[in-house]
Amino acid sequence: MSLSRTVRHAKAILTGFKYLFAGPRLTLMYPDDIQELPEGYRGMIEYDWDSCIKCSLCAMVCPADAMKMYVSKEESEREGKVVKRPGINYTRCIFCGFCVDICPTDSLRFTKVHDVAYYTYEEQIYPPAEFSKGVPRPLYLREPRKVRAVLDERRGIRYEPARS
Amino acid sequence: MVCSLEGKLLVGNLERSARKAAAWLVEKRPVRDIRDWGISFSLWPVHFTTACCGAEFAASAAPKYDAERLGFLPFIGIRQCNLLFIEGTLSKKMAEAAIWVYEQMPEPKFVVGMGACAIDGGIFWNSYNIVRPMDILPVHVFIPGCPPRPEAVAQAIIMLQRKIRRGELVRYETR
Amino acid sequence: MISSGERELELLIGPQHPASGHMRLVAKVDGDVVVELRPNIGYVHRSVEKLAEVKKYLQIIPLVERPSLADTTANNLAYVMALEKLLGIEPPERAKYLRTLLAEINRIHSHLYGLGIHGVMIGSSTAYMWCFGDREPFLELAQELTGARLTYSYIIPGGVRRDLPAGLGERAERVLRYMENRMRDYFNLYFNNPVVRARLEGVGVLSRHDAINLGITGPNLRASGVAYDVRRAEPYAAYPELEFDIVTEEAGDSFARVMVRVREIVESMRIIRQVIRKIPEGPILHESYEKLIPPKLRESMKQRGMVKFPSVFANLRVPPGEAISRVEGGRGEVVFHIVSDGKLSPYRMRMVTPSFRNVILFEHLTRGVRVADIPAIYGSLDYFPPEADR
Amino acid sequence: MDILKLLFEPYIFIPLVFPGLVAAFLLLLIIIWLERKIAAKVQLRYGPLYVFKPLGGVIQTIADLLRYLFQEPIVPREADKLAFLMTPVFLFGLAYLPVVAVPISPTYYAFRSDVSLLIVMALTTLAPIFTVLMGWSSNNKFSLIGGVREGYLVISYEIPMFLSAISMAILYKSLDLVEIAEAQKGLWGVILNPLAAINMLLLMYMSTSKFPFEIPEAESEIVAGPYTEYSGIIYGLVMGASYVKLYVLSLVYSILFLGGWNPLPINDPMVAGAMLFVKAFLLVALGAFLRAVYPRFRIDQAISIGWKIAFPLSLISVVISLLLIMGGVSLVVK
Repeated sequence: MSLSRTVRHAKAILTGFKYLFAGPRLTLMYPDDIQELPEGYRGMIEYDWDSCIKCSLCAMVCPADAMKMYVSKEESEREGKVVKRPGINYTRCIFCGFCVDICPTDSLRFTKVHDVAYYTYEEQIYPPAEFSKGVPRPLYLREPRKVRAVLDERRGIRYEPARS
Repeated sequence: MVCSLEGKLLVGNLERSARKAAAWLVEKRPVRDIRDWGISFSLWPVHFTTACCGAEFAASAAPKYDAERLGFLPFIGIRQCNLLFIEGTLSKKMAEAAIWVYEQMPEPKFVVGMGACAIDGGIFWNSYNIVRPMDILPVHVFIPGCPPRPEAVAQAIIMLQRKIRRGELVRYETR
Repeated sequence: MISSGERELELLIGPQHPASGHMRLVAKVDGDVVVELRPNIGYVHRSVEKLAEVKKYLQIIPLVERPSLADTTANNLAYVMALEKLLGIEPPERAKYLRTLLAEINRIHSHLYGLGIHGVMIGSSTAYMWCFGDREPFLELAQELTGARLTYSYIIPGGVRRDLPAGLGERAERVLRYMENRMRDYFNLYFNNPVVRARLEGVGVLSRHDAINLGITGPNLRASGVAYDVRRAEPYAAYPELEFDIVTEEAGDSFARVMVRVREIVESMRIIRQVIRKIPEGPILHESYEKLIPPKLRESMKQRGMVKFPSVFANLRVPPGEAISRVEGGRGEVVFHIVSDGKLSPYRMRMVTPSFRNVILFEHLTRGVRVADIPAIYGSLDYFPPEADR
Repeated sequence: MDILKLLFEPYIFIPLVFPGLVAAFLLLLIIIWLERKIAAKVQLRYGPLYVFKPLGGVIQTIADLLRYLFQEPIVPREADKLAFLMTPVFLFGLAYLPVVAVPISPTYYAFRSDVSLLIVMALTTLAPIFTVLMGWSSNNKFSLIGGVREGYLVISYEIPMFLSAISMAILYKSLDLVEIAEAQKGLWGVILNPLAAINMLLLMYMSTSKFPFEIPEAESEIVAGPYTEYSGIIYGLVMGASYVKLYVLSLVYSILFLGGWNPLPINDPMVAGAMLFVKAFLLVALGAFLRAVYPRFRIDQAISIGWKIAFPLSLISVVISLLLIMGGVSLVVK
């Protein structure tokens, strides 16, 4: 065993000890803390019923055919013509945000909800009526603390309580 | 099967009745709660990357999200694990392997469908080489997103844990 | 399972195996020595090319990203560059710089992904955790820029979707300094670790001659001493105006391939600094598209720094013709060939991904190595099966 | 009352309670958790936590144990059933058996023999045979390779390990662990013969397949090696066996090199035992820590380390011991 190799072994073990006793931690304590994502994060999509002009551009641009135009029965009967409104299907949605970016009236908006899971297949499909009720809220055992990720020169990522 | 034990004649399938008795014991109240608690905090997924969601699955085990906090440890072999993560698209060739892996896992076992592809095909929904996992496996939790964020993976684990602790998923057959 | 009288044992490594990834390696071993190793690919074939023929041009952007999830920008950029060639438009300067910025951030975290996977393949879980942990600050930057962690879909025909957020340059500088500090510990604990050296040096040697003949690409090619990089060979985006070196190593073994990635991370950090310093002011979307957006939206779009798509994007028509584009991704050269017949979808789209070109190395490099070297070689190739299978 | 008294009789207490079964089990529960925590700290994260947050998830191993307990044990159709099911029991038993010969105080031992060091070393040699048998009985290709690897490793680490231990016996002119420990009232063995100490430490981790020698069950190469087909509580037993073996070897190592129960503050068997246990625990924890630093060697490299480095080193350490004896080091009791 040559000397330089021994030195390298020692260096590796010492570096390990350094991190064992004085290393930073990057962990976000997820169910207790949730990260407040930056402005414009492409999370789940919310839909504004009133400002929608039913142009169906969102359904046309959707790469996964998750956005679909549903015939709105009440409105069709009231207005005497076929009225279609968008509904979203999270079983297919890939969160590319094309529908939001193409919407000419900003009826579709990004939210920062990003941590939802479902028990069943059916509850992931949102026809227009449910779609306009807002995004689902993930199940939290306790009310989580909102934190902001701060990029740090020495520790990588730190988490600070979000101001808002 | 007939067994004789110290002159007494025992008639019936000894193995089956032993299994029945064990199942009866395991389903009793305090044992059941302890069992479900143990299982829920020891969900070990198999190393089985079906498609690209594996990248985010790997990130959920990595320092920032550290799913090991929840008792979630990606482990070596099929035999030692109890959780199958369908990480993204299941192609036809991979689906065979997925069924194989699922069958080789010991009971009780759980399946999580990760990513839009593992629910309904996602962006590949009209591809000719896609299988929906829910058609071939009993999927317990779905995670939408493409790929889902590691937070959503953690959320799915918590939801699965809750369901196990409620005693809805683990049943010992008394056949 | 094991029959007697056989000298060679056939090992099926994968698809369920801690180090197989999404593929199967069929290895014939004689004792501990690999006689033959054949990769069985196709486990993640999702017919991307075929689907591109039924999806509209804009819808293909997320589609082509999916095969190489850790390295999405390269595919995105290559596809859009080919599309722009067909459309005959050139993105504005600022958009080019933003593309370069994202591409380099992506290259760093793609390399860290590869290094981490390689680490766990030779048994160092710490290398995996460190690489994946240090990926996160870069993902954080990319997320701030684009609004997603991995699948950015950031580059669109004629520009990019988001402007540079205020203060990103400063934050990026902090991340880069953090990474530079950490690099020392990486070397102390991992790269200079004698066990790592013993496992990687001299393993899976690819000679310069073979590398060229087999058509290897990316860092694996550069590790064999060939200074070939598409960023230099056929500059695109803002690369002609930036200074950077092509990283090469001479040895051609697993360790050289790892070292190329490490040094490329350093090189990419240099590029990011330059981009942030040099980035010009101006629009981020081509004017011909910008003028199609309604004036009110255009105002709010400028204010928020987020591009609204003109409605023409929903049904983008592309003049008939063919276009090829090449981009240097994290794993190597990405080539896109689009044939348009003037309809809403391409007539044919061909994507050549670096992993597909490197898959031949499995057979080539593993003849006569030991079983334990299979993961050491596999990891060093940074092979990503979905990318090869498409 | 009589039963309680009986429990504290050394020949019951040592094998069953301390440092035997109960202590080994407790150590197992803590060390597996600690291994994950140590690795997690080096790896910039927390490790098991939410299972019991106030104490940092210390009962994570219990949760895992419960899970294993209630998991279906699968016996593959192709496997040799008797061998498949019996080997883990023998493996665990033989890994733990040497503990009976380990004294925990100058006056408290299950039995005292003039050759207790030899007994311990001989018994630790037996366990690997069952690992090899396990690899064969599973009838799985990865298990087979793992078993063969274990077989190769055994040959390359046993002889140097034995020699390193013997070099200390030469130094203390005794093969009795009690006398060896008592001889270290002044200078510890690690100071007298550091070469043997380093060598033995290396070989100890090699024999219990700790990193960087985690070769027989190399995860990324041969899945779990000999243990690939084991599931449920049988796997838990198998997993425990290697830790128990490391624990027993650590006890012996502490007696050989780290002064055993010295320095002894109070002359009480339990205090002496606690001192020994702490030393052994630290050694096991060091083994756990190495996981965070090293990847694993290749089998041929490990074998060549065994023969080309460890073997000569052990010979040299024997020579050092002989020189020290001839130089007349007055620390030796006899």
